[in-house]
Amino acid sequence: MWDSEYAAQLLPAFLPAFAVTIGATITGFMLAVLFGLLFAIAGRSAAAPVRWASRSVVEFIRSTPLLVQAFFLYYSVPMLTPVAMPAFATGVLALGLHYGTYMSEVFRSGIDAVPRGQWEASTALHLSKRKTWISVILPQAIPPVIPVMGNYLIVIFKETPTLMAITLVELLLTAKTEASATYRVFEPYTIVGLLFLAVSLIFSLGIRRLEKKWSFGRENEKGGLR
Amino acid sequence: MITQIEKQWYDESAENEAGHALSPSLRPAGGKPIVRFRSVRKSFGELPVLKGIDLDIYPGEKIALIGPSGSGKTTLGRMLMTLEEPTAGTILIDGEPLWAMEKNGKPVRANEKHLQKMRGKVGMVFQHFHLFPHMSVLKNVTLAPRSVLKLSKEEAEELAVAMLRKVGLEDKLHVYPSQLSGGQKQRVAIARALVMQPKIMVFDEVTSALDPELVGEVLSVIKEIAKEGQMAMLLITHEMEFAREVADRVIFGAEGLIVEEGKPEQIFTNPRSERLQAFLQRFL
Amino acid sequence: MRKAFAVLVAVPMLLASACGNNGGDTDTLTQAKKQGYITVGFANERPYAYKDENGNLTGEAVEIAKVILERLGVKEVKGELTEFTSLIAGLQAERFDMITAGMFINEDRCKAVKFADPEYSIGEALAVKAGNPLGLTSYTAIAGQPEVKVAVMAGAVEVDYLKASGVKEEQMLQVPDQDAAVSALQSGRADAMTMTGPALQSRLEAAGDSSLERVAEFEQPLVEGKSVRGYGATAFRLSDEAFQAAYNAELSKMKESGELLDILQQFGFTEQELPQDATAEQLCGG
Amino acid sequence: MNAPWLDWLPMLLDGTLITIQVALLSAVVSIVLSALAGLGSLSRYAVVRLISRAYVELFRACSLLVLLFWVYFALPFLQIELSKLMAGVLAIGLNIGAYGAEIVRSSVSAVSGGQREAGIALNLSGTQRMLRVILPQAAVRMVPPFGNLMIELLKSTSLVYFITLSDLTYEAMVLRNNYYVWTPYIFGLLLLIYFLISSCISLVSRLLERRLAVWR
Repeated sequence: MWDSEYAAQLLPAFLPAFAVTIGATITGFMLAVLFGLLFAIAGRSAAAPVRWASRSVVEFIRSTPLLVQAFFLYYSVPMLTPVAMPAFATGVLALGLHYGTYMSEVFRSGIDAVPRGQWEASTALHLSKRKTWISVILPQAIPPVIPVMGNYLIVIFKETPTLMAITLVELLLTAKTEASATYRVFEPYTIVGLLFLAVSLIFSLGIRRLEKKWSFGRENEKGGLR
Repeated sequence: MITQIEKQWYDESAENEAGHALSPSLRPAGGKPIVRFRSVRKSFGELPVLKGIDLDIYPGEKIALIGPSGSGKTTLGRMLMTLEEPTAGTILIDGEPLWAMEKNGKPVRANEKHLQKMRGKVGMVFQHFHLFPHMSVLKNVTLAPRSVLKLSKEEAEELAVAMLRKVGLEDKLHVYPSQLSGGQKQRVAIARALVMQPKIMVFDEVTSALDPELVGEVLSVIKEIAKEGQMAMLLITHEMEFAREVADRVIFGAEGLIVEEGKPEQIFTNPRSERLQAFLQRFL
Repeated sequence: MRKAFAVLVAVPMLLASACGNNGGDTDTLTQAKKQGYITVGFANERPYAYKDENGNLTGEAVEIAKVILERLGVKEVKGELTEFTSLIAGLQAERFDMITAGMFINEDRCKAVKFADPEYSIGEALAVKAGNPLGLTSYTAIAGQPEVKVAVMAGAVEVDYLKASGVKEEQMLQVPDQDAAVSALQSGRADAMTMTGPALQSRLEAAGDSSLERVAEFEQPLVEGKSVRGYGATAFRLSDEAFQAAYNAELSKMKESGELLDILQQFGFTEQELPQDATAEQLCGG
Repeated sequence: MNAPWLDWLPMLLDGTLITIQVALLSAVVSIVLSALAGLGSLSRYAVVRLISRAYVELFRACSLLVLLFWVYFALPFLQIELSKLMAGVLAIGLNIGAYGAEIVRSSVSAVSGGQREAGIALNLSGTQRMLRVILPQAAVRMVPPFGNLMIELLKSTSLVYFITLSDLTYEAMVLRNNYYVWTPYIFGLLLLIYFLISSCISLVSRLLERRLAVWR
């Protein structure tokens, strides 16, 4: 049932695919942070229509599956517009948009945690809206939520296999192609399963330690219990 | 870690020889104490909170336990209510050990079943009430009689309504705790504990969390109950006037030890130790 | 499967159903006759085996199988939708009892399944942007232009033919289904797409896109010097000789009576696509 | 030039029914597992706590799609061959159950220690304290995050497309095969249907929370 010699042969085939998975994870994560910030800031903008639009886009994207969003971006957009991005670009865009909505919630809680006074102080110093955000609000809002953002890095990593539906040759698709070529299914899927498990566990342990170190640090700053 | 069970806990007659002899005048007319603390010690990690407590409480006796915060007063009450386990020493209720039990002849650490058997004799009212927010006032008071005393719905409600009338809240039966004032909540908590007819009731600083103007209504309820007599009461409080008026005996504790003990008159008018004098300075 | 969606509730039921249908060694055909139905694996590929607009299972391989099975005493055919690359694994795991997907016969597959005689024989086809700007008329032409990308169905025989013609892995955009191939060509992600003749024809008609065009004078790829004309057939488990023999008998009757051609023509095949008298054994390199 | 919406409805409806069936079955499995592992991680017995913690850590760390593939394609090699529906329900149930267990654990431990102590003071037994005092209050806290989790569950049912279970997503792909030119509209409609079902879930969750929190 388990043939380790065959399993060993598989590893070299998985290496490039693993690189694609990691590449998609990191790029997707960065896009998610970007979109998250945009959604969070738009969600607080003075103009009501902007606020309303951003909130309903976030609500819609959060309530629909990543897989169907990927299909839409990869197969429908080229039929509606001249734009036809390759699988990797479409995939990371789908991840970025989908998890950007989750990031915007994380940033919103971080921004809400910044005391009211900071806004008033910035207005008192008549800093521009942009300056207020960049040098006053965000530097205080983001650090505390970094551990939570780290969790989403793992979540995105675990969601990358969904992108094989739009022909992104990542880990799981490589295992599937391998399995269909040799009719030996057990080894490829078990290896990929263990790989995902190991990376997620290691990542989450790292983040938990970061969380403890970080919260401990912040306690000293503010003295009282977090 | 089996609490360190002293050899002589079987020996009923052993006198309380730890330091402050119990002057006969203080001991009520005969009868065995319903609660005995025998060199009880408690420390949280390295921090010693109680450094050897010897205390007897007699049936129906009203004891006021006063002293600076951090003196271990609340810990004493919580140990009686099985919420904290002593690090050393023994607590006896009706002559039976609370935190130890006998298993084929040998003293061994009490299990949940034994604790459950003993707890029925003890009641407690908390500083922060801890009413069940998702139950109406009536249900708060009838829950234990029905689930623990296995009373029928009617019997439990009858008892509950009577008790709630005693604390002046019979018109709030179907109200949720979130709609009551602090004073009303505490009175419901008292009714809830009383309805189980414990032999001794611990009042753990029950007025400290209340706004000043609500303290009176709670204290008058406790005075009422004290007058009825049969239930022993351990009143952990900072209300000196109230203690003086209600208590049969006042115990002053500090840094985990009983420093002085005596009749309210003697404790409040001519305290012997400077520690107590300094303490009373701040209140009177 | 859609009709009988029995709602199984709670974990114990899950465990109970986990024993799966290991099926005794009785012959699959006799078992199918007893049950009154047989389950076939298909991959949703026009015109071989697919669900039409109102969800009915049809297609060249399915219709032929229905006729033969009817004559063998099996009234009903149920379809088990499976991705093309998992059809053989599914058959072996007894998720279904035969493959009616117009699957090409080749040596590798003969080791895993027992093919009936072929129902049709067709060549490959290629579609490109209108006017064939890159002059792609064969697989070797694709190999000649390394930056050209060709969309091909993952796990299909065309992948092997492309490799045999010198096309490198990076040039191939392996897609999960026919529509993904059309989309790849339309969106310019691929410069060409390759499928079997009838499949390509039906996809181009469905897409109705004048900017796409079928390469008229397409040279069939050569593998070890032989033209790689493909032969599609129904497949059985290796243990089902009796079933295969009975199936072949009925199939050859249909060839003589011309019934086979009628069905094929309904799905866009022509006389050239008839299997003549090729047999599974020959094609398996027996 | 308008799309033949009506022709698509029968198949999309069939797909929706399968999606809802998978979602409901997975929801049952995930809720049972959440309760077991959630309460288990708080139990007095170290062994129970260990098993619950291990289940939560393991199934939160693995990728659902990889788990689904493993359950459907690799398990038969261990003589456990599940149908598409069962494989989907099992994988989704196990994965979502792990997240649910975290919600249960955090909601129960958020109920103030004072409530537990008040229960002890009234001599209620451990089970009585849990059932009558702690759980009713924790339940209200659980509803909103569980509502979101059920939306995550609905979204993950779309992954059964990969094992060709003809749910809403797969039926849409079959439709695309028959109406290729209308692909954008089909996927747009698909997104809309998922959005509608999600909105129903969050509506039910809000109603449930209001009903449970009448005492607040």
